[in-house]
Amino acid sequence: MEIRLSGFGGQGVIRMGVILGRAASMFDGKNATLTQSFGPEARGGACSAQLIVSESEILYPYLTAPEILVAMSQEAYDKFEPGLRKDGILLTEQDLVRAHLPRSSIKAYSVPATRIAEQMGNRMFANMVMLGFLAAVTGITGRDALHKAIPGFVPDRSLDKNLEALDRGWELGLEQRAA
Amino acid sequence: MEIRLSGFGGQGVIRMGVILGRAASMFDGKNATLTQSFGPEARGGACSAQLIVSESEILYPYLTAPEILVAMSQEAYDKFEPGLRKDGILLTEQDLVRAHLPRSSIKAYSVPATRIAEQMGNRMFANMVMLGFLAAVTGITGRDALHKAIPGFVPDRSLDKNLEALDRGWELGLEQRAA
Amino acid sequence: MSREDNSSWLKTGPHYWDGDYACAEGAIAAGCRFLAGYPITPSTEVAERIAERFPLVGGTFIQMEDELASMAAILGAAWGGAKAMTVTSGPGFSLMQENIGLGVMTETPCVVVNVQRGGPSTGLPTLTGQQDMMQARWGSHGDYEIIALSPSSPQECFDLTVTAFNLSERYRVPVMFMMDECVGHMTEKVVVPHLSKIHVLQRRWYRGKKERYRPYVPGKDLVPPMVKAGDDFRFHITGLTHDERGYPVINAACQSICVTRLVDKIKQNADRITILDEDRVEGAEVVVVSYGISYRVATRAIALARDKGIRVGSLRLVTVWPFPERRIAELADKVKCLVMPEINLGQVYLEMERVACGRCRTKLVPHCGGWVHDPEDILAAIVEGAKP
Amino acid sequence: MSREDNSSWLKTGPHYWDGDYACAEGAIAAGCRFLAGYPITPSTEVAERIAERFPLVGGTFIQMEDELASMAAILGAAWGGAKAMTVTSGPGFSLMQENIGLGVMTETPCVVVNVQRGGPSTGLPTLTGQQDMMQARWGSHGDYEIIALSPSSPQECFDLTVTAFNLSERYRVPVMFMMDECVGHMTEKVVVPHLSKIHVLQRRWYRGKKERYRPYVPGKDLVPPMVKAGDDFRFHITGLTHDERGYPVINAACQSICVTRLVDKIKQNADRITILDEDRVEGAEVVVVSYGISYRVATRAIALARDKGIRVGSLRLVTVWPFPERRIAELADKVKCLVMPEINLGQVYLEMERVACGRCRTKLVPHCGGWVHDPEDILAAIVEGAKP
Amino acid sequence: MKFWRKPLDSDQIELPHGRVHIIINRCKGCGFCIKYCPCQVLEFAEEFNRKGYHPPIAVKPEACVNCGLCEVMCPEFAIWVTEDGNRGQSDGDEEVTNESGR
Amino acid sequence: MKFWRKPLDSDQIELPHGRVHIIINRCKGCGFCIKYCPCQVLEFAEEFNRKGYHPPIAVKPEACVNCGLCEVMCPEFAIWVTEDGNRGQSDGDEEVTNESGR
Amino acid sequence: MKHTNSQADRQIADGKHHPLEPYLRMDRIPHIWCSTCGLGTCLNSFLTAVRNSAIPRENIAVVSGIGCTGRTAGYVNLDSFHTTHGRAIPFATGLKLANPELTVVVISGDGDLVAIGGNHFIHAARRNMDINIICVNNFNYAMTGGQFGPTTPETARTTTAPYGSFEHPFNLPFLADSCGATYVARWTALHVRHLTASIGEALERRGFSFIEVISPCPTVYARRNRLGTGLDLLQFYHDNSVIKNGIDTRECDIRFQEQLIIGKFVDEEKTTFHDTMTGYLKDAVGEKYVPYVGPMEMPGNGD
Amino acid sequence: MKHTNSQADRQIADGKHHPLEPYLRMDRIPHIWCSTCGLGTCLNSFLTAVRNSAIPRENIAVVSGIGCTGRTAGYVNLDSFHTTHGRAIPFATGLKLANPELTVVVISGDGDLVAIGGNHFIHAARRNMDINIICVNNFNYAMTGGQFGPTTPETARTTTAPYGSFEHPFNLPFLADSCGATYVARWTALHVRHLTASIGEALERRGFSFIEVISPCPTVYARRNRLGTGLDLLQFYHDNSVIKNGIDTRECDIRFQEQLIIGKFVDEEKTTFHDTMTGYLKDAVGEKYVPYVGPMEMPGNGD
Ligand SMILES: Cc1ncc(C[n+]2csc(CCOP(=O)(O)OP(=O)(O)O)c2C)c(N)n1
Ligand SMILES: Cc1ncc(C[n+]2csc(CCOP(=O)(O)OP(=O)(O)O)c2C)c(N)n1
Ligand code: SF4
Ligand code: SF4
Ligand code: SF4
Ligand code: SF4
Ligand code: SF4
Ligand code: SF4
Ligand SMILES: [Mg+2]
Ligand SMILES: [Mg+2]
Repeated sequence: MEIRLSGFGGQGVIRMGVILGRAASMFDGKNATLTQSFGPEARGGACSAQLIVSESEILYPYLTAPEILVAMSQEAYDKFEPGLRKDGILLTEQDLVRAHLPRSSIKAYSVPATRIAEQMGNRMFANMVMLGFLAAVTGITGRDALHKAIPGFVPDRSLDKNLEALDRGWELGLEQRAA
Repeated sequence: MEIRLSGFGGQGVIRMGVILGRAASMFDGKNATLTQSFGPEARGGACSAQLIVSESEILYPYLTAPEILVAMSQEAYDKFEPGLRKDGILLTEQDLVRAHLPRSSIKAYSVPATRIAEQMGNRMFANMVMLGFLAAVTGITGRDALHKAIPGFVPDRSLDKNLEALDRGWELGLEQRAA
Repeated sequence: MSREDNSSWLKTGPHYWDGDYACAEGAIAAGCRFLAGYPITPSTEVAERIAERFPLVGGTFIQMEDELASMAAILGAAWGGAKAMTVTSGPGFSLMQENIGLGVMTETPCVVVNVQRGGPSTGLPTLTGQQDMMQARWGSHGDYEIIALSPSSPQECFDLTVTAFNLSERYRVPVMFMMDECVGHMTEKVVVPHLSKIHVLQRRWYRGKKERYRPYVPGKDLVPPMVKAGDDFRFHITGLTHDERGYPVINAACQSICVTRLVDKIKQNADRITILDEDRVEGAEVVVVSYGISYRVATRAIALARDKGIRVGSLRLVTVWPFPERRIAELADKVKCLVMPEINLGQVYLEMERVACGRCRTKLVPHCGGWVHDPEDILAAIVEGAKP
Repeated sequence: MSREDNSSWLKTGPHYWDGDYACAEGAIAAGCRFLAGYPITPSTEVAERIAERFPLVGGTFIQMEDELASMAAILGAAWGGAKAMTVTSGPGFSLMQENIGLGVMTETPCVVVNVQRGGPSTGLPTLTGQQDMMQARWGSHGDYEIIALSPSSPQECFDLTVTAFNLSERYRVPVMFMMDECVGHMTEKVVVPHLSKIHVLQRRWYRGKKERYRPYVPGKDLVPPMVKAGDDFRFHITGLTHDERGYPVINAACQSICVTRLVDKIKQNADRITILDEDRVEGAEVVVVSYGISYRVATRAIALARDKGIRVGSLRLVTVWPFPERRIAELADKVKCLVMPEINLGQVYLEMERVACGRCRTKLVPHCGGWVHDPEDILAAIVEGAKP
Repeated sequence: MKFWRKPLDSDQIELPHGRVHIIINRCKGCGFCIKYCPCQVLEFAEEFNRKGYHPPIAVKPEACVNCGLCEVMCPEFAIWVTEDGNRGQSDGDEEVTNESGR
Repeated sequence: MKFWRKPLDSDQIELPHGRVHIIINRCKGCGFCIKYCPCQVLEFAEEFNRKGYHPPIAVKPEACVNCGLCEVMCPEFAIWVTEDGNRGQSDGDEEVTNESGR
Repeated sequence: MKHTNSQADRQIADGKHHPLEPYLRMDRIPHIWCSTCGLGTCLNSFLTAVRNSAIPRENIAVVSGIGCTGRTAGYVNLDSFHTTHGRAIPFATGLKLANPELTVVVISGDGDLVAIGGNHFIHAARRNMDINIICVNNFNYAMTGGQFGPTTPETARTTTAPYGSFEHPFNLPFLADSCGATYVARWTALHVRHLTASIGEALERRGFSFIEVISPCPTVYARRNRLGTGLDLLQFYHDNSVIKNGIDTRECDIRFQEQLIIGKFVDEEKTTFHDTMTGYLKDAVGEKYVPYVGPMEMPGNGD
Repeated sequence: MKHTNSQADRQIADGKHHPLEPYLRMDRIPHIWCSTCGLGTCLNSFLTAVRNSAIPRENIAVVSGIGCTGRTAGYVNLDSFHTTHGRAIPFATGLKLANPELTVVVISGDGDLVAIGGNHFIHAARRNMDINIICVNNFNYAMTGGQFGPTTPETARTTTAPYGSFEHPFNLPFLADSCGATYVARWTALHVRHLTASIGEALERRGFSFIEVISPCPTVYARRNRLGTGLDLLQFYHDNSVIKNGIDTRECDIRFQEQLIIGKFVDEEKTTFHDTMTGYLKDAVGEKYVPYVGPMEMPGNGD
């Protein structure tokens, strides 16, 4: 399974990847290789994480044909959407990405992650909302594995808020999947 | 003509070589290549200058069989005396070098350069005494050429004293050569 | 990034770590208890991990004012008796070169981690490169030989950091741990073995009589044993050319003895130092020689080539320096072509070409940096190399 | 050391100068009017000479607090419009590497003089070496190509310093002037030609419209013209990977364009840059390839070998980098053996061996440093090389 | 943070003293201009701009005294004032964004 | 500089307070000991030592008060004092030079 | 405001452009700095001072090192140099000496200027090198993700001081003063009026000037220390700054979230390096002295 | 004198040896320093302080950089390190932190410590690193033949300032003070009693100490300035030194052949880097904190 998570620096895109990979590799018994790329050396630049989840050993660590794309920014969307497999799944940040006409074969979701996060008091939680949503609509890993994988990767003092954000995303994902 | 000038740092050994080489190359129309070697990076270590004076182009710049050795210190004497050609000329500083039994084929002079310099008020002039002496006993270059070669290589304010020291050495050399 | 149970100093068990963190944990496992560094992308995470972990495992971390100071400090720490390391990337690596030379000259064990990014100059601070490989070999003035390793996965960042320390202690030489940004920022499962399963070489202390101690009297392997400050040996070390007592002797004869041994202790032990990882090399028509992230990328090209029926082997340089001359020369006699992908414009490749000495073709697959090769480019070189 | 008539800026006529002084005068002749340096044996005399002469010829000399600063300062000065130089030896050269990289990346013309001494580390401060040759090529992080020259006499210290500045202006690259202590401290007659006889290349200023100026739009020769600060171009330069405008672009595509051109402007112009001095190479069975003081020493071995009836040629590398691959490859096809004496344990030799590629034998005559070769050792290699 | 719920494209009234100009899509929503305007001229818009930030809008444009503080404090060069009477139609509207002002 | 014209190997007399020891061939003739001895115990010898310097000799040994200044000022570790009564035969004589004291 | 750089300003007279656009490389805007970061404000203040200044902008050059602050050089529409980490000052020194007509401004971070670049800082101050230093002090190495540095207040948390920093920080005005700096001031990113005036003053005077600007780094410094956004930090500066012009620089220590002493501390006349050099050499060398003739006039006969 | 290092002293009890011989590498004596150079005297003073000290000599390590002064490390019969030019302080820092029991003394030249090494100097002082710096200031770079440096007084001639130096020199005590040095003193090579006592004091106290020693370099500095031999310079120090203990370090400027202010200027208590670190981490990390366990006890199971 090849997944690309993308956005700009500061959105916690890499962290999403780490938590997802960790859940898969430590709590789901799979191999998971996460690679990442940054923009310029400072904040705010484009950034993306690439995750391969596989039952067998992963030697070549890069994506060849990603099945899932999460785009948290316009730049990321514009850059990576064309590379998404034609039967892939696309998740975009509702307020930050204006999607073009989606390819019909692609399953596309527009997620109000930042807005939900702001409602929760801090846009920093947007990545968790997105992560929960992602897991729910793709079934890539269970909510439990994610709950186990998160501690240590967000400040202890905001752990609960993060888990809540994840759950909010998860719920929304389940809804939309059903829809 | 291959000449080695040796002593310890601070005695002006290299300067002797430069003046001699300059006299030969600029005022006697010859080629003169001066090379030098120091001891440790600071003062007081062994140091030597090697001068080749030749009518033709000098490619290989080092001594193969020195004909003249000036030794201003015991260390220099001990190190370089064995390399002196068997028909060579040896000049040692009288107070600073205790010569072994000289090889009979060698022409040896013991020069009280430091003592004369001290009499003149500064042991720094010892090299000039030695240089004058050297030129006188070897005929390697004339006194005039040396007088022309010196300005610029000693502080202007002590130029006269240096020339005087040179002349003192020259006189002594002439005497000893005659003797 | 994880904060699982910090109480035990060795974090035995599986983790999901990136290469930088794994390297830091490898250092801790190797007994490293002193790190001096100065932040630089993309290596900072190693120091950050150490800063968090050292107070829990009895180590001292100091952030120095620059890389010159960092390198000097780890040399001092090594002579104070610690296993010491510093961490940097290209620009900082350049600044460390003078004191790496001091480390070589004084035979000071220590590990220098360079998480390579794209250069020259500030270049591509956040993106990958393998462009400091020749600098690792030749970056300081004067003649010397060095040991350099290059890991290809977070697990190896852990394992080989331990190896780097062991080699450093074994041969008393600063060991260059040449990561690249891709491996440093790649996250995979890393399994930390039980303590008893990790081979850690302790410093080879001098055990003779105090009065007879001379800092640079080597053993048969050309490596002298060490002492540390504070134990009444009253030894002296210097960056000047020195004799067995460690005293400066400024002449060509002493230089010859001093420098020859420094070089020979690596050259003559090269086979013992060299670590190679070979796959289907016997009978291969083409062998891909690679290291670091490029190995991981090459595996895909190799797989594709094998699909095409080409007999391709893989030789991975786990140690890059000293260059495995003997093995490469052997292979040059057997294969049609040696292919080397590097994320640079040909560095280690030059050595491969030299050693192959015309006995087989050699092919460089260069890359300017900032990203990894397209496996197709490596494949093309393999296909080309397999031609008669 | 001489103080002959200081009034005219060019000291046309004969002098008895050592290599260090001649280099300083060569810089003055080349139009260098800014020198930033930090003292170090055995290069200090160059700076000392400059300190005395610059106030008489309209130059600014500043002694900086270290070599890092010196190197940075000459880059700044070059962008201020001056021809600029710095002078150092091994340890200082190591410290300059990071900013040499900045010079390469920003294509800043300047000359870096390294009067080589014995290394590694503090090594042999007062004695000779040729041990920084590979460092000149690979000492900074990242991929780049460089130009390096090596003079063999005080006269050449003068002449080639001018050449070094010209090459630097021509190709917009820091040029490494790799002297050695022997040549630096060798005193011989140096004839300074009349002004009209000295070819000095002026900076190749941008002459187009101001509005259209982009710092890194190269000419056909791959070299962009220059501007300087204060002329209302309002340009930007950076050590980051950059586009034609000089703006940072942090990705592999831009890296490829940027670094490829930096490398190609040297590689593709290599034949134009290369200066070789050949003697009786045609028909030779053995050619001695040498540079710097080692050339002078080799002449004696060659003479002795010719006395023995061996057909020996001499190829002197006046420019050492870029390595003259084409010419060496040609020779490799014709001779039995290429012999290279170096006052190091094999540096430039590695390139020669690589390029010869097994087509003829190659022989290194190494020397650890501190003194020159015994000509007999070179002779022995020639004799050996001449064997069938 | 409280938002001003008037849409971004609402007209602005000409001011007696100063006229504030905002390039909405250049703004990163720091709020410096809003907080330090001595006359409370500005408020956060409820909408996101293209970068995902809430830019300021002039909610009391008539109160602007052309002190210039918003102009010199803005880290993004997204807001400035002209003396009133200046007829430029640059009322915080996207049109002012010049081609590079992405 | 004036020299004391008494040969170097002359005997020294035992002193009431301090006894000065000099290793002649270690000395570089700086004169620090001579100049700063509060009791003018020392003078330059006329002879050169093996290095070519004029070392000090104790010309008024009886005046030494064992203040130790010569000892701590000597850059060459060539001179020191012992309390009188010390029977070491180290009276500035070459014999004291140990094997490395070249 | 005297709009001396009026030609540059012409294009913005229509009010459709921010008045500083002529001073910015608009093709590089927006800059990379984070939301609520103080660096944009510092840049704004600097450019405002440039705009107000009598110095033609083609004579002003900006040199930066590496860091978030170091990116400043890339945004100013002036001759500008983004050098190596820590080496902005010696680069600027060479630039200034090679072209003494230039007004050379170094704008860089606290880490760049006083961690790795500390040596150049003290020596340039000692020499009274005629360059203007604007040091944006955000109490950490921001560009690399927020490590502590020599200005980080004790107890502040950073990635490499996860338990809080325990090193004594520099008192930068005192340090500059002890090295002979002839103009020393400190402001915050809130005090834009003072800062702009101070920069203007520094641009116009001769000699080494040092202006420290305390500036918020919300993303990596403030967040880790739970100090809120840049907006919160400006509020903090507002509540805790005390202007004490001329105070003894010894008194200017900064402690974690305590009082900030700001103001102009030193403003003295002293001959600059360049003037000392030319004056001294004229005296010492006499008639034969030939001063540096400027960048373009290199002797030579070639093409 | 308390002969605490008595074991070392036993061998000289017979009076045939200079009492400091046990503290010297006698197989390297004579040293390379020139006649009438002050460095031998400084070494003598340091070793006398060591001999008088209660610290066992095996616990004292000497670190030098490169220079005439830098050769000191090669002559002391102690653990001693002759490092690279300018890097003695960071080397010493590593040494001290890796083996906190050691008393680490850096003895090096003015050029080594405050030209190329200036950055390390200010940062070590800032951190109150527990090392003792003895800086022999001979007003020039002697080892390389006498160039000017950051301590060369204005107008003094050197090989690279053939017409006289025109740079403002540092006031080193003020510089050290501004960085937080807790012990700052200045003596001359003539003031051996004070110097010895001061070194003794520094050895025994904790924290960063800085002792500047003005010392003659007859060969390359004095000669070029026609100041005579070292003997003449000692006379000059005698005639022109004024002891002003506790004076404001601002007042300690040195001008060419003018009054020399000497004395102990600063002597304050401040927690050292090491103590701050361990104390702070103990508090901040709590029970889990494991302090550095000393050099020998490296974990591991290998041979
Ligand atoms: C030689 C070198 N070392 C380290 C770095 C990495 N680096 C880049 S910026 C920086 C620190 C920036 O801190 P500061 O100067 O305070 O600027 P800020 O980002 O805080 O504005 C560091 C350590 C580098 N680029 N080069
Ligand atoms: C990196 C480097 N730069 C320069 C030198 C050359 N060098 C050796 S000693 C020295 C200066 C010595 O001056 P100082 O520290 O004052 O010591 P002194 O000789 O005066 O006692 C210099 C510049 C060096 N060894 N290494
Ligand atoms: S100019 Fe002043 S009053 Fe007007 S909006 Fe801006 S800050 Fe407010
Ligand atoms: S100051 Fe500028 S960036 Fe900040 S909110 Fe106002 S317009 Fe937007
Ligand atoms: S101990 Fe004192 S009195 Fe005796 S000789 Fe020495 S300096 Fe003079
Ligand atoms: S102080 Fe020492 S070196 Fe100097 S004269 Fe006296 S004994 Fe000789
Ligand atoms: S990381 Fe900090 S200093 Fe850098 S741009 Fe962001 S807020 Fe500003
Ligand atoms: S050169 Fe100067 S400092 Fe060096 S040993 Fe000689 S007198 Fe002493
Ligand atoms: Mg900062
Ligand atoms: Mg000095």
